Amino acid sequence: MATPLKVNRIGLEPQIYKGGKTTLCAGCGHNAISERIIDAFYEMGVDPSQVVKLSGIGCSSKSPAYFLGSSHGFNAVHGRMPSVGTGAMLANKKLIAIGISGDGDTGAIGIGQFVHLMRRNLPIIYIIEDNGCYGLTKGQFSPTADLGSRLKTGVVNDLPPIDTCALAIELGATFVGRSFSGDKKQLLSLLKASLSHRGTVMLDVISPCVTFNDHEGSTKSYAYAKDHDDPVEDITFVPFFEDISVDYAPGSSQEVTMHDGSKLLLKKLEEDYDPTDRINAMKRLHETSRRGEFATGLIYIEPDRDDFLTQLNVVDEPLATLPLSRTRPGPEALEEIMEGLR
Amino acid sequence: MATPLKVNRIGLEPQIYKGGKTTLCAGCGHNAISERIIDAFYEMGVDPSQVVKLSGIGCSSKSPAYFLGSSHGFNAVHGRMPSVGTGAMLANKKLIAIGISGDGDTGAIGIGQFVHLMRRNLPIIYIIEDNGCYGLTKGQFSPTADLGSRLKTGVVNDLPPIDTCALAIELGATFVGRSFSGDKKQLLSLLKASLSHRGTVMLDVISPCVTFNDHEGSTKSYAYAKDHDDPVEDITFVPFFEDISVDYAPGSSQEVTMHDGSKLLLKKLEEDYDPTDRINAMKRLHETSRRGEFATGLIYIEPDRDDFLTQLNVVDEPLATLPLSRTRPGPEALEEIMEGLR
Amino acid sequence: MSPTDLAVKEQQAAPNTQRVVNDFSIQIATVNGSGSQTANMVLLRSVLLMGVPVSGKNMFPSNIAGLPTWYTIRASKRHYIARKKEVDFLVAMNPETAKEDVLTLEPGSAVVYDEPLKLNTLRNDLVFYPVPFDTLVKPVCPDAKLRRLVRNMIYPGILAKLLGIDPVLMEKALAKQLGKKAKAVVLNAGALKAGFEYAEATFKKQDPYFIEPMNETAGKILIEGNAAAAIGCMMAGVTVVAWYPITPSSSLCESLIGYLKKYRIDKETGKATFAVVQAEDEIASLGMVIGASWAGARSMTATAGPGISLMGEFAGLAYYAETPAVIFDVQRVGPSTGLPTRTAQGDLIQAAFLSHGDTKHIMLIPCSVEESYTMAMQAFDLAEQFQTPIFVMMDLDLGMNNWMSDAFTYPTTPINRGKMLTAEKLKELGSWGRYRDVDGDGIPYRTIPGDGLPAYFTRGSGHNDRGQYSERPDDYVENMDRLARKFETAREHVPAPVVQNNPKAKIGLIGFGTSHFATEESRDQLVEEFKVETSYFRLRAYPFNNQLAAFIDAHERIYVIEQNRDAQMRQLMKLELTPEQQTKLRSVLHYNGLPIDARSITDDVLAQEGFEVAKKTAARVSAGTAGGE
Amino acid sequence: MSPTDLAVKEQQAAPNTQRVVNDFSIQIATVNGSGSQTANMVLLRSVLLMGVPVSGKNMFPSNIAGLPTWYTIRASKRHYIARKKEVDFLVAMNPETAKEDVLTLEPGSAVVYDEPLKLNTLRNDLVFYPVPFDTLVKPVCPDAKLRRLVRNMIYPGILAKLLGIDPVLMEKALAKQLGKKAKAVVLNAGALKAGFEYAEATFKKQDPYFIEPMNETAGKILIEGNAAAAIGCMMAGVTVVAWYPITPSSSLCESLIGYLKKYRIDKETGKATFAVVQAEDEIASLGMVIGASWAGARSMTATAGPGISLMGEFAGLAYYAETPAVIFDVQRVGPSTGLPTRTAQGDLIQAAFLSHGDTKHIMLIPCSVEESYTMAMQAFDLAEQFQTPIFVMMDLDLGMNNWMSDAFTYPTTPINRGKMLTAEKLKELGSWGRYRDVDGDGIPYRTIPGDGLPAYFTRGSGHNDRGQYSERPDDYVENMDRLARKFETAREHVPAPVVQNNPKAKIGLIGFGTSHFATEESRDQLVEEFKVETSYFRLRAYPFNNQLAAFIDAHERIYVIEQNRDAQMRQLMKLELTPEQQTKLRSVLHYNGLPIDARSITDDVLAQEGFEVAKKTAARVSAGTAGGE
Ligand SMILES: Cc1ncc(C[n+]2csc(CCOP(=O)(O)OP(=O)(O)O)c2C)c(N)n1
Ligand SMILES: Cc1ncc(C[n+]2csc(CCOP(=O)(O)OP(=O)(O)O)c2C)c(N)n1
Ligand code: SF4
Ligand code: SF4
Ligand SMILES: [Mg+2]
Ligand SMILES: [Mg+2]
Repeated sequence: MATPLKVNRIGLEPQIYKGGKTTLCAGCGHNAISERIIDAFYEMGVDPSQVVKLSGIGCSSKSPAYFLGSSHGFNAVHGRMPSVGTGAMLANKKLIAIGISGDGDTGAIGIGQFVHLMRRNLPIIYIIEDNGCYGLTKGQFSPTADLGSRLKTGVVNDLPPIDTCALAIELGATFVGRSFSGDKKQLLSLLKASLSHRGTVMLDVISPCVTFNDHEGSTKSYAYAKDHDDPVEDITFVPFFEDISVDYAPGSSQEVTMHDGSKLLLKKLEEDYDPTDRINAMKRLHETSRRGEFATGLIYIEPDRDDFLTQLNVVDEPLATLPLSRTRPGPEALEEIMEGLR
Repeated sequence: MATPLKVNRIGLEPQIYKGGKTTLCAGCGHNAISERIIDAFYEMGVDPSQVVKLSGIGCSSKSPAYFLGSSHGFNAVHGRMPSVGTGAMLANKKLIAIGISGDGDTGAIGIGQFVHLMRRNLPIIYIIEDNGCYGLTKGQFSPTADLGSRLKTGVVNDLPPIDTCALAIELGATFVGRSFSGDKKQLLSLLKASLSHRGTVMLDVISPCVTFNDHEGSTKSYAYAKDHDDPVEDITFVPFFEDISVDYAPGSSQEVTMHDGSKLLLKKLEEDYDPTDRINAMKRLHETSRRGEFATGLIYIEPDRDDFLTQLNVVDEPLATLPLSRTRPGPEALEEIMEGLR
Repeated sequence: MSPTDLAVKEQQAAPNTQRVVNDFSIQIATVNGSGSQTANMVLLRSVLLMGVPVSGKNMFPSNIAGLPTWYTIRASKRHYIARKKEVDFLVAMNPETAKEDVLTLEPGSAVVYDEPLKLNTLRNDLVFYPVPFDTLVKPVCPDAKLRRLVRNMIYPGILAKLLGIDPVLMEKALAKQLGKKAKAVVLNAGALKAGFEYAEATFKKQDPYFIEPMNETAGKILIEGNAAAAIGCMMAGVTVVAWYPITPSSSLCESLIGYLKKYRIDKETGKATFAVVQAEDEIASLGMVIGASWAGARSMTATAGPGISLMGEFAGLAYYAETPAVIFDVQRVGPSTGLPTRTAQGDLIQAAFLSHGDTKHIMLIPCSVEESYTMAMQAFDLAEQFQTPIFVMMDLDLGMNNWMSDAFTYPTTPINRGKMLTAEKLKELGSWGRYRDVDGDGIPYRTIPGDGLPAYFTRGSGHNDRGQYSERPDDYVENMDRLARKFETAREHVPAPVVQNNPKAKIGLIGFGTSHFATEESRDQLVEEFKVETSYFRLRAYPFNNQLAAFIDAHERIYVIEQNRDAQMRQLMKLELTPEQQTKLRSVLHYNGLPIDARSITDDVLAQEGFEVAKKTAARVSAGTAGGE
Repeated sequence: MSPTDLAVKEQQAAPNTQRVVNDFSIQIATVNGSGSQTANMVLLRSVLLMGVPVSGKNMFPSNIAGLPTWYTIRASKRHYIARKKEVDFLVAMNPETAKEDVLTLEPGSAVVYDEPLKLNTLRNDLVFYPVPFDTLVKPVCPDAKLRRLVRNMIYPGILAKLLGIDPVLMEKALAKQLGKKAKAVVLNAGALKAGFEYAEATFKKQDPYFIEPMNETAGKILIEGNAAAAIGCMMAGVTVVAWYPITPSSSLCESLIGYLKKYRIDKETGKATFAVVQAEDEIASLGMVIGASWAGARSMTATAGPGISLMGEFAGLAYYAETPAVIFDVQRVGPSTGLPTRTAQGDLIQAAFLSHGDTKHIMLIPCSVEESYTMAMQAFDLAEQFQTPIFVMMDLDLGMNNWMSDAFTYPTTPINRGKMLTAEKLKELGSWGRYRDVDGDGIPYRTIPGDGLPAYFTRGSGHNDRGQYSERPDDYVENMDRLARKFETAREHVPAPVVQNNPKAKIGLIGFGTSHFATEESRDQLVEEFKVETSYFRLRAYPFNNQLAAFIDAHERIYVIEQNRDAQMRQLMKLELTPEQQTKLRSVLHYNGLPIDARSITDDVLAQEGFEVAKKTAARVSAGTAGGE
């Protein structure tokens, strides 16, 4: 990855992409993710004034305050960020929305809104900072906790985990990935690619909770994540504005062209993997988790399905700022309606 | 199926299993399902005084009033029947719970509770009377409406449907089936088998809404259902109390033994199908729906996973009626606690 | 004078010999899903076309087909459009309820019924007109499948003849009702004709009820409150709508969708200047509305009690984070699922204090279809001016019944988007804080994403006046006190009450919403029948302004008329009035699910005024006994 | 006498020369997640073991680690256990807040601080004790990783020496705190010792504050209200618990789980006589509770404001379908997410009227840990007696702070399961209707699934007295009137108020919940410092019984003391009181998120009584300025 230059392609300094000082625990995986987000938005040259940061409630949901300090943010209520984000995008389709949630915020109270967000293919980057527990309320199990995972208190989880990636694919999300807060390269590539996708991006990022769920016996600890991470491919992202040509031995890699012309070069690892094949993507997820591992990387992508706003066929300008002349029909319209009622 | 005798094995007459007069439209698929439920409970000789009928809100959710009139029923609030049913079963593990929901009640407002019910493997028979629309509020699309399905008003659905069976399997339900209100034999077999399963049974039953969604262009009409029904196997259910031995040519069928000793004989159709293979069950569902058809029959079964009450390790008697002597610790307990606080 | 006397008097006033013209009510008892709705609308509109003031009330069950429905049409030369309790003319089409329907009639009433029901054997103090509908429909409608529906178009024909409605006007009404469906028009016109001719050939007019031409309805429209509100929303420039179907609010969003598709598609591009989303539930609906409003859209949702109860958490967020939102609550009978197809004003307290903590909300309360239209527009302005949720408290009677009204007038003022920060304003202010009260009215300036102005972080947790996270006691208290100040400011900006001070009156009536028309009629009854003079104060919003106190001070006794059990509006008043003022408050409560009627108000007021009339409860139960009422 | 005089007076009362014994407050300012909690508990308990009445208040941020936290320990020979606003002795460990912490101290206060902070340069009217914590901890704790935590155990040692706390007792407190963790005990005992010896060797006592042995705490316990309530729930025989984590209620369910696992596992079978489910959210929690109660279990949930706001729809169902439910609302500061780790009494109106339609609920309001225990038991009885949800309104101060209390006494009565139909009763009644009022108290008899008695269909939609679906106006009205009757019956069955009538008093104070202890102290201040006599009425439940009116009638002016902005309890009272009674009502409001203190009440009452004291707002903001207060 190109290390940040003084200014990016739209002439902004890295500083502008930073946020407030974190109030999360030192070493919290969430902080690492915030840093990657800062890098990605800087490197892609995204205009912060057009970005909206959304979140629910939780340690993870606090993090939007710690990146992109010059963008609008909305820290909503627990588990309901998807609806707020949907409203914001309906109001202004030009916005770039990034939503940060937690595994509790998404998997427990928020699973309903999550399901329906995925169905709609709303243009939004939805990130689950997944630590398998409720950090902010002191470490209870969340619905992504794995079978048999153990809390510090010794309590063992005996409910099957919700695989948010499998769920997202099942429900129709068009860009689904999984990563690990400790994997800088992979996470950054996925984030930059997300910014080139038009539709719902769902990234489940394993993000250990150092305070409540980083111990031996936890399946969401740094140690466990490092040992059980099973990348489905090696990702290189080439943004539309850089024309680097990477070439691999034929057949050894797959190229996916994104909505904005950027390219994803996916180098095959031992096993063949095609992230555009929905059914096999699900299969791979299931098989990997059966082995007690988790597949990471770009799990599934459908680059060109219509997004929600296209389906709704709204005008090109933001609805939020349409002039009254375009939002209030004339007197003749009212008269026509009245005549119909006489 | 043996036609009902005068009395069943516990000496009750068919009459006792009937309910109040339906207030649903003549021809509504839901009424046919109620009839099958009456048959199944009668034929299996279930004691109505131990049954609880639960539902949310909707035409479908009204139907528990129209079967098993001598059982307790709870018509709760929209989309929240799973939690009420969970509470009831926690209170009294001896009860037999049957929950009736609709595709709106489950797929829209209720999808969150549905997801978590499936995870817990609570012993309950959960039936979705699926007509792809909101009948009671006059026919708007529900989340199970298929892509491209058309309303009478001409409106076309452009959101992908939620496949409640795939979702249930993905989330851990242990008995998942799909049927059609018009297929008496298959539906009855599934219902009777459900009564022999200990764990969450999820049945999605296509149940056309004759008033709002039975027209040409609807993919949930009687006509469409008849033409696009693709059974995965031919089911014969042999209850534990009948020892009929059915034999098929070896390899031509699969036998599944249920929790209570009853047997499911699954005769193979053209394609091989093994309902105990989770990954392939999902695959089959996806492939069939891709063809615009829907797979019916017993889609997935895991006969012996611990149910929720077993996991919770509650006493064998109903918690609801435990004597105070067992629910109020003695004075020495309180004293011990107090001493710890001094 | 006691109500028994009264009843007698009324009866004498209408002996079979004496004509009752343009002042009676017709009740049609049918089965829902049998297409009677069209027939009733044709009847209703034909009376309107006769120039006679008219209103229609639909009492329908909470299912889709097969259960009893009653439709009441009231003709009133005096423009009374509230429900009339007594039925003068019954059309009995439903075997299930026919007996009870007939037995609860006042002596002297008339009954058109389906011959096989043999209702004439039930009483001898009524006028009966038996009609063999099945025989009549056959020749008219060869296609047997359609007969069930066409059959119902016969009774309007019968009534046209019996009541003297011009059949030509009735055909006009039919055409209007069915619009382009040519085939249907022909079929149904045939049925009308068959009915008319059968009555002509068979019946000798024995009842006293007549519709005679008047000139009182020129230019008037017939519309449901939900459609009226929808028009208002469109004219307010709504851009984002998120909703979840629920009776009785669904038709608000559904008619809005219809209007938007017709009038809000850009000519050039063919693209929509609006986005409507059928959300997964009410929580998501309000979440979308909040997100959209926060990002600068004019956004709304519509629901009923159960939806309101689910919106609590988000409503509190909008109050505290200060995002606009317009929420229509088309009230139905609670608690819980209650009676989904019956009317009530029972969500007032819940809406006013929706959410935990010290949360308070503004409510607008339209009484008519015209106010449904105008207040819809005001709601969007107020939501943006005060950056807070606005609850528009309608009810099923207003939203789903057809009301006669003057045509709506086109808005003369532009919309008010409230305190949106601009570059100039920013320069003028020097520095900007999202929650800073620079004008002393408690209302801060806001920016929206994408406007290039300073961004801020919106949150439902504690914040200082710059919107930064804060747990400091002083920041919290200052912010909460400002919010209270903002709410005070609202008093003088919400729609003012409409007051009719009667110098002769010792008694003041306070009504709101759909109680209005019954209240006006009751005032006439009180003065004309009992010489009881009243003043009238019609509330239109919460919080109240100072006129309320003034009105109460000017009268000895105040009757607060409400359609709920717990006198909710009176309770809200108690919170603000002086003890002296409170001593004057009394309640008139009507909560059986049927629209309130003038006679119930009159009897109740009289009873409390010490007139010798039956006890209130009695009155209530009597209002109750007839399920078909 | 003005508060300035007062301040001066206080100061003179405590010149550095004169000893202040067992009557002062210590504030420890640290960073959360640094293990200071253990150190503070050791200090707190050691004072208790000295026989001195003590209380502790934790002011912590809404995150997990790294932000400022303040812990206040108050020793009071007069048994005052409310928060004391003024800090007498500060332990400054947090660089971030040290400056502000020191600057807001009263002259004459003492400060133990981390030497590098050089706080002594800030003021010269305080007593400073610098301590080189880092140097001291090294030898005590070789393992560098543990130092951060052990370090904090040094200041209790320092204070033991400076205040005269018996180090042996402090070690005992430490052992109690750490329980079996032998290694930890040794390490921390070392730290205590190091602190004690350093103080002994280094400091000359210059401040006036001393802890001297008393005999006032024999047998007393230290417990959080949430744990106390949990014990009550277990003793009430709770069988089904469904919850969703939320501050400040989580520890109620978590301690309950601990107790149940210890005391409610069947000896023989090793199986549980309870089921606890961590649900997916609060809606599901209440749904499970309703389902379980309906099926006959004693069931409960616990939550805070945001959860209450989500429970509206289900609460209305339980009210109307009449299923028991016990709901603990451990209140925190709203609206919305508000200040999750600060205390308030702001959910009263929301809970009382939770849900649309004419819904009303019963609330119990414990003031102490002991009442948290007893009312938890009463809540289950009342929920089953009245077949309706019972809201137990606690708050963060009560639920999460450690309170000194007498040991709890074992329940002497069996539980009351209310009107459960039995075969005998059925025979006696002849026929049974689920919603029939056979006893005239509005309370019907119920059956439960599996009991073999007549089944019924439970629904949130309209029903008659047999539980059958009904849209009939008369059925609806009769049922609603019965529900109102049932609510009236509740008045005399909920916990009665505790009244202290003072014949000499013209003024009556009404308080509830955690305002109780501050109120009692304030009464002493009022009479001792200002000769203002007061009576005291402590509310314990809603709806109110007739004693409320009697108390108000007996006094000239009534001050309703609440920890919310909108005077919510006073508003609830207004709804029921006569105008005459209302004229007497005044409010004392404290809502900055910190537990209410006696001085704030005293000043406020005095101001309203016309004494020359600073304006209320001023008082409030002063209560505000120190985030560390
Ligand atoms: C309605 C509601 N219920 C409960 C809570 C309490 N709460 C705050 S954060 C949280 C869970 C957070 O878990 P997760 O989303 O995984 O975030 P994490 O802290 O682990 O990053 C809960 C239950 C709340 N704020 N609102
Ligand atoms: C909280 C709430 N929102 C909305 C409604 C209105 N409502 C009643 S039934 C229903 C949908 C029913 O659809 P489905 O579950 O598919 O049942 P069907 O009538 O199609 O059998 C809705 C939206 C309600 N009763 N409660
Ligand atoms: S508690 Fe866990 S999740 Fe929360 S900030 Fe600390 S480490 Fe991160
Ligand atoms: S409306 Fe549809 S779903 Fe409802 S009862 Fe009629 S046919 Fe069945
Ligand atoms: Mg988490
Ligand atoms: Mg449906």
